[in-house]
Amino acid sequence: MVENTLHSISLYLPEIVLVVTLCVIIVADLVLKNQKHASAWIMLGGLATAGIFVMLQAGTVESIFFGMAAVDPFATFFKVLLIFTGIFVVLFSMKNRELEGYSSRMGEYYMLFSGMMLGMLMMVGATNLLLMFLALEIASISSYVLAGFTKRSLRSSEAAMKYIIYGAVSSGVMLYGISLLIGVTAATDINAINEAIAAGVEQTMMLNISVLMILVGLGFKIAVVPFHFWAPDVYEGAPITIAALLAVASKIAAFAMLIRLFSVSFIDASGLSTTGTWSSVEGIHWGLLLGGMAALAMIVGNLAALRQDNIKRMLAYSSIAHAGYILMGLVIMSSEGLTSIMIYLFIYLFMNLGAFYVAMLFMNKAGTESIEEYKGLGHRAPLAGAALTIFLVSLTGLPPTGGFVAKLYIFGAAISGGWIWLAAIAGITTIISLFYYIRVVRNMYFFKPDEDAGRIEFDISSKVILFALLVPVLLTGLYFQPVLEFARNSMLMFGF
Amino acid sequence: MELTTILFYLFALVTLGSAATMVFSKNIVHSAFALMFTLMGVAALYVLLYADFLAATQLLVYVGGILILILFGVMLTSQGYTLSFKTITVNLIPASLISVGIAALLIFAFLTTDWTISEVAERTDTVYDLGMLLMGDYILPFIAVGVLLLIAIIGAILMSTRLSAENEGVS
Amino acid sequence: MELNIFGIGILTWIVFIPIVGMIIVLLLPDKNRNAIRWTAAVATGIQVVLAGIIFAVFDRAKLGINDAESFQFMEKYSWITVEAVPWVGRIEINYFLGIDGLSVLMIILTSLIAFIGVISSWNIDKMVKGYFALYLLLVTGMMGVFVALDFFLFFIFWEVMLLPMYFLIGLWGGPRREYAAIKFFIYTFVGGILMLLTMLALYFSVAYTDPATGQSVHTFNILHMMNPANYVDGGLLSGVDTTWRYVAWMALFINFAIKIPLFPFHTWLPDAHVEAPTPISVILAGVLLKLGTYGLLRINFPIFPDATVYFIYFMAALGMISIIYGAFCAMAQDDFKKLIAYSSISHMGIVVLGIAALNTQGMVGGVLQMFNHGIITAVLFLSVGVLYDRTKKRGLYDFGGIATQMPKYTGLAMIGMFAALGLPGLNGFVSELFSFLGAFEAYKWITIISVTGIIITAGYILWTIQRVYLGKTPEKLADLKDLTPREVLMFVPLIVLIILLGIYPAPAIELMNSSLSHLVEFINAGGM
Amino acid sequence: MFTNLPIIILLLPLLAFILMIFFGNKLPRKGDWLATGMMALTLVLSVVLLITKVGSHSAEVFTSSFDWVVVGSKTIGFGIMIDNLAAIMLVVVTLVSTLVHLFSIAYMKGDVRYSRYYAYLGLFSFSMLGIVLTNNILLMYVFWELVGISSYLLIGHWYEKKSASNAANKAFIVNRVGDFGMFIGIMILFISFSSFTFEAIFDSISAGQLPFGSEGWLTAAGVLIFCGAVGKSAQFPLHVWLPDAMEGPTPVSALIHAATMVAAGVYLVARVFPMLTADALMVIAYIGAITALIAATIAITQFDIKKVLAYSTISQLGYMIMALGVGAYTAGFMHLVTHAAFKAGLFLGAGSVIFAMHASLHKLHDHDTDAQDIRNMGGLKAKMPVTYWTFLIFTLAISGIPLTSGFLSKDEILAGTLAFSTINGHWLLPLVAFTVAGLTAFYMFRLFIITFHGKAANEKILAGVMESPKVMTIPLMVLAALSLFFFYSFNPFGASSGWFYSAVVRPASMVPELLQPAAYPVFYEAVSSVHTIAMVLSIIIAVAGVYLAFMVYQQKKISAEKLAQRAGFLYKGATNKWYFDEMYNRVFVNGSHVIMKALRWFDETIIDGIVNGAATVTQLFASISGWIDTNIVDGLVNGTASTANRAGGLLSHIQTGKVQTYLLFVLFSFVVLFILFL
Amino acid sequence: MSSAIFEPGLNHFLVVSALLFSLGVMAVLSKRNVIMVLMGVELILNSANINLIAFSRFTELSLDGQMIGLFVIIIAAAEAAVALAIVLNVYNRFKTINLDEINLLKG
Repeated sequence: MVENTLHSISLYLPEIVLVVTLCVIIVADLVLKNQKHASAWIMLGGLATAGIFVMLQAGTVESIFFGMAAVDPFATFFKVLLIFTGIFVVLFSMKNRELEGYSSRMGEYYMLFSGMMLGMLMMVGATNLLLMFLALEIASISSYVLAGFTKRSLRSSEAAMKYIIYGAVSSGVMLYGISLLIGVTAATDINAINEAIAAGVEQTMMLNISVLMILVGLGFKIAVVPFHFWAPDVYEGAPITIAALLAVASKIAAFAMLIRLFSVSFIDASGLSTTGTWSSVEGIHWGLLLGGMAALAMIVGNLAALRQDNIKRMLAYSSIAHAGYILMGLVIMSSEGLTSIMIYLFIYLFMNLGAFYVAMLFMNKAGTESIEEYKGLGHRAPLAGAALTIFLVSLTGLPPTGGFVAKLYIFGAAISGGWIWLAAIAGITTIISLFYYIRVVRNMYFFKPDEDAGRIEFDISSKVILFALLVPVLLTGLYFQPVLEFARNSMLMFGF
Repeated sequence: MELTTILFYLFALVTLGSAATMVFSKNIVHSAFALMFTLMGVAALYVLLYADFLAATQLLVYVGGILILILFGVMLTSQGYTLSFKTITVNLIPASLISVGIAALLIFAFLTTDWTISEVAERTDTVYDLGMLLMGDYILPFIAVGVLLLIAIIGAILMSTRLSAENEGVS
Repeated sequence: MELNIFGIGILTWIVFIPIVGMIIVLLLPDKNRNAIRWTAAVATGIQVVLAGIIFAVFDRAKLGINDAESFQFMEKYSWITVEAVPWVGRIEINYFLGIDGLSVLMIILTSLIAFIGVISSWNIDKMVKGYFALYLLLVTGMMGVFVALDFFLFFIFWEVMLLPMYFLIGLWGGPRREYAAIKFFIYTFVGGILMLLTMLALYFSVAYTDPATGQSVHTFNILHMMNPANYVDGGLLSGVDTTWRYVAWMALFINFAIKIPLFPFHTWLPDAHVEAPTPISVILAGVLLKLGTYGLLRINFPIFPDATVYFIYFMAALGMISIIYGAFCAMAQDDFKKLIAYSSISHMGIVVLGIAALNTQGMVGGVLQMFNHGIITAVLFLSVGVLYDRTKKRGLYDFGGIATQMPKYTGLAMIGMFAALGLPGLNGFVSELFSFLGAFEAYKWITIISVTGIIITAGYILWTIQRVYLGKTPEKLADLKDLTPREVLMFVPLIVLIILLGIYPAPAIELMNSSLSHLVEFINAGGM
Repeated sequence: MFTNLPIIILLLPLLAFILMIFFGNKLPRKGDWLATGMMALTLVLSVVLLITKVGSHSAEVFTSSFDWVVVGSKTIGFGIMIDNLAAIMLVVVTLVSTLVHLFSIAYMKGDVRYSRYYAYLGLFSFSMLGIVLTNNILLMYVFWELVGISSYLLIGHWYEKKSASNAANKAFIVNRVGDFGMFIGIMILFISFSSFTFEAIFDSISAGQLPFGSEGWLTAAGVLIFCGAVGKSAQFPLHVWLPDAMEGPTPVSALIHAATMVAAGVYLVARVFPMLTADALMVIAYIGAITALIAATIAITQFDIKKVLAYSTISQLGYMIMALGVGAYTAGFMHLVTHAAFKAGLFLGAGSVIFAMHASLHKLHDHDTDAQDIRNMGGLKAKMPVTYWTFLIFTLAISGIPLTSGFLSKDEILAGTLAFSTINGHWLLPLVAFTVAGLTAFYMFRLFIITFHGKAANEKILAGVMESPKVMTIPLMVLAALSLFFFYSFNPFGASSGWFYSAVVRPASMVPELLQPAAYPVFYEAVSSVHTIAMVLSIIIAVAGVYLAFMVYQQKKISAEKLAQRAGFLYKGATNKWYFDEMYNRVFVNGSHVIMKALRWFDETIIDGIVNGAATVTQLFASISGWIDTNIVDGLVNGTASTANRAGGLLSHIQTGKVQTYLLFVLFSFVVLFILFL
Repeated sequence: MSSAIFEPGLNHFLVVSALLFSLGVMAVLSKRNVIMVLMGVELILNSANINLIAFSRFTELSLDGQMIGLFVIIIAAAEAAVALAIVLNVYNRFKTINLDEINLLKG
């Protein structure tokens, strides 16, 4: 038992590193009072170390801590994405003007940040309902506070409050669902649940209800219609770095959990066909349920985004829409679909973070989040403008950017899975999305800047970060084989 | 009727009754005290379910901790110009429709479900078993929940303390 | 046939030379405008030379279309390959370029028009660097579409054109440029999405067996999509004459019809043309519209021969409507550019009618018309541009008596006009003749109605000539200067081609004759 | 000989065109000598060719061609064809062209676009020779359009005048209408026979192949090709362009709109004659007759010297067409040739008059008086003797007075129509033919008398009038000589014995026996039997016409006004050209304006509206859903509260900012899904 | 027989939990005061806990149910602490804790 635990610990190093980072930051915060970015650098170091450990786990397939968590390529893939996001957001945070007024609290900021990273990493690997819930709560509670971090701002406070109320209720409902699921199957481990269901559970109604209630919680995390309402308000109110984190990392972690939960628990293991499609457990129609949610998310997200003026809010709605696209990959219930989700998330990470980053740079320099006030910015800041254009184009899904490849795979999976109507909705909403993305571009370029408004210059490090985001977006658009293979290999954990 | 049956109904009544009082009371302080009785009722129900340790925890953590926290919250936020403990209800009709609907649906679902019951014998030493589980199968959640509490404390401090004076003026 | 320069295939060169130019342009300092212009000119000039080489060594007898062996200058490299997994088979995207008789003329056209576009862009002063960078990117996109044989690659090039075009219209255009740009963008984007969905459906329905390994490979290879044997059992688009195949055909058709533009998908065109700067109008009308008809011929026809035959009457009818409708609308315009824009709709209708004939004359006529129309409208737009540069006006009633003031210019412009009107001896006639001949064989009455379009065309062209060039010179135009040598330079190659091909079109026709004959046979045999 | 020479003949004017367009202005005298010289050279070569060809007394046809282009498996060749018809036509064209070149040296002197004018003349000559020489209907169509464009350019030579450019446009567009038919006819032939050459087409037809397997389509093809001729030869109902075309310089009118281009239609009919069915020929004959009559009636009422000549041209072209229609092939073609000479002469004579008038008016600084209106002339006889005498010869010729060439050809036509009607009873044709003969004599002498005889309308103007220079009178004299009978036949009363009749023979019909005109087998006998009657009748009628003109205009015995009054609406109709222009304006011009305006509206409002409407519709949906939000959802949420003040907004309306509302939605969706799942 | 129905079995506890859950929902949806809403959340969590422990008593789940219940109580405490801190902060900014008055962010 002890050996087991010790062995498990050796496989849980990335998470442990993050806990250690948290502690080191606490200490450092006490010791190094005057070092502006000390915590940030420690955090970066921690994330990098965690990242190295994650990489070292590549290829391992093991269940650890008595079945509580798993270390497998699937988790590794998502952990890599999460750590990437984490590193970028730390870098953003170092650049963010918004946070400068809170320099005495930056220690806490990074403590919570590492807490959130820890929660998300645990979400990705968890295979036990309890640990899943716990991990979710760790991530959530840190993010509630982070959303309100700029506490002098009314909006930030309001965002935190809305977020926590919404989150608490959602996780309450989810917990209730979990309790029912556990009750029906008398098991807490997702594999055991699957076995129990496969062995024949008669209470399908109960199962359906519990699936539904769990979806309320996960849907909240993913921000998918109709559980998305918090997202625009919270993104707008939260500091932009945290908004980026919520839009990307949170979503990635929640998707990983959703995929793991659903595709392990609720699929009919005997129904795996050679064509790579599976069928859900008899009686549970989660495919259609998720399909409907995906369609709604695409429609609502894109339509509502049309009306937004605040760029963060617009990106929030856009992220809702993207959640819809991603969800489409799960609905299809095939390894194709999962692969496409993973590719999508990989690319989504870079392009969405990129959009948030440029929005942040503009807020730093031009002091505005309003798209209307972006007029002429493209002329004042050519590089950032061009970069934002590329990110937005990528979010729209035009080649030769990564966003296109992402959409290509998702659409392809939908078509190959026979979900033509869903693909059609996705197509139509993509067209709608063009309107609001291109509006930003239009505002940036099609208006002359004011005479007295000078050129906006950025320092080297800002540019480096920008390029670090830009290059993958463009590169994946033209050569995405490595991503594809990475994603594909990461699917092996499911045994198909 | 057996004692346990009577006790069950009694506790259920206390729990639900005080919960209803909590929800429908106009005075927030009354609500808070009603919540206390609810939580105690739930603890009593735990006892009926052979979960004595949990009942104790419930009393300690909830009644001793969370409730006090809530009362502090009530007191801290009810001062100043809104010196009033009155709570106002919004969305009454849709909210009641939805809650009644949920209750009805859940009860319907519960009652029509054919549960596989395998009644366990009365447990005496759950504390030991729980302890063993915590150190064994549940070691990871156990540690994680510790981290969670740490984070919560940091968060709560961050949120509830004022910023230092020189920074306060910056905004 | 292969032709490598420094170990890289000539098609890669011709496609990516503008990208090289773009990079150089981006690296040059903002201030050095002439260097930027010259870079663009050299890049496109090299393209013209390469196109000339291709023209010279192109093997006229090879068929192409569906036969991978007979494509020329072929380059095929594995781009993205995901090894076999049991339930999907191998996934394959290739960097697959090649040309046949269908595309070779388009390549020549593109390089020529691109080069002339650069010359006519010489007097663009606003944000020169950005302009030429986007311009060169656009050229790569266009060229790429014409040489790509992999659907994925085709799609990428197709969409790559969108954004540069959007900016080129939106930033350097006229007063309502924003509206025009977004309209263009959205129209094309809608088409792009339709094409994307169809492309994916095709991809999942097509899997060929790799002869080397015996594996089943999903592929975007357009040529493999043409072979009915490659369709997997139960694929969405497998079989013949199924509803889904019709839907797919329609989706692609709408996409291409938007580009052509065919009634009723045409309304982006007048706006885009009117607002775009002259060189971009030239590119737009000269090359971009051809992408639509080229797409029909390269993708719709050979991949869905059954659906093509099913819908062909409908297509011919749309062609007819476009001819007449475009001509009448052109007649109603007061704006010179808008008039030409509508005339493009009318002339592209002839292309559609010609290729809808599904016989060799019609096809040859249609493809030749694509080429000729490219050259003719380029001349027309350049003519408008010359006047616009001098007067900043485009209204037909703003002019008059230009012939007296600018005889050289008028002479050149009138040749373009007459070519547009289908005057024998100029190239427009030849292609219209064959288009109509082919169409007449297939659809008597549709063609007869369409031919009335030539009367209307004569009407509006002559009316335009009368309003702009003839009559007394008004006071305000009294000091117009005739063409500068640079302007003459941009007209001359086009005019020479107009006359040469009008008198002796054989060099152009022999390039495509065998390919198109093969295409016709292929479709009429139901793609077997 | 028959391969290289025609090509040289064809290309010389083209060379002249190219040289003149590029270097014209840089040459001494702006290159008029070059153009004229090259044209004269062409004439010499043509004459050589004619003499060789006709002198060989063989009906042999020389063709040579090359492959122009290969489309699919079909090869399209272009080539030339020399037969007697072409050889004669060559000389006609080059001769008139040369004379017009010469005439223009004086007439166009000092014009701003002098060299351009000569260039266009070269282009025209080239195109016209192309029509004559080609062996191939497609190539003929090509040159057909090219003469159209050169005609357009020359009519619009003085494009500063609105009327000139209008006339140019009208000419081209009306011709396009005819060409539209011709184009379709060509398509029918090519689709059916896979070739454009006359030879191949005729061979296929005689081998029994029919277009689309139907006799109707063969007739249709013939009639459609004839449409080209209707346009170019200004036949009813497309005759309206020719009078307007008089806006061009007068030598141009002589060359293009009298002698050559307008005759191309006749040449075309002659060329495709073997494939015309009886029905098609009947159509042709009647169209010709109607044209002849209408134009003649209008000519009587006109006062513009060129307009009168223009209508007379139309009328004479109608004659030719009618002659071909009834099968008097040689007569029709001969009339083409003779008409070319005297009508070119008439126009050049008119040009000489106008030139003189202009010069005189110029001296008087009078810019208001119309130099072309015959009412402003009169008494020119004394001042311009050469012009007068030559003009008289031309007038006699066109009136069909014996000893002139016009008599020879017209007489044969009349005989032909008469013979035709005796065989199958189409008596309307000879009736019209003879009426028109009388009318022609009348209106031509009306013109002649008003212009040259009588009192001058304005003595001052007359005083300034002088005879034209030599370069102008020499062409007149040459043409006058050619308007006499002996060039065509040594017998002044019968052309059928002359060389012309032996050189030009009606080709055998290639159409199936059943479709051939029933009259053919007995036609020649009938002609010879009615010939004398026709001749006598024609002389009587012509003389009567001349006499009547003398009575009215010279002797003033009969008042022209009274006559006009007597004729009433007929006169009014004729003066107004039978309202063709007005009708066409109403129907076609206004019609197309209405259509184009309507389509423009449709395009900008409906089609574009639909596109923009996508946005509008979205907005509509937005407002509908907004309304639902405000009035129903929020109404539900707030119980009783009025929510009218919450206007606008789309889905953002659900986004109220109130977290409880959000939760309400969440749990509501949950309940709904719950129920769905039960 | 009739006593068997009244005998407290799994269903009885579940019904209590369902009612408690719906009361929690009612509080969450209908109370203006944030603290009342938070109390409602506590009710929801408690109802879930009743479920878990009931299952632990009546099904094969055994002690796992109790274990999870234990964790839930801790999580609830943590959440409540953070929530109240956030509410206090909001109160400091807005001087109110009425949820429908705190809606700067909307649309």
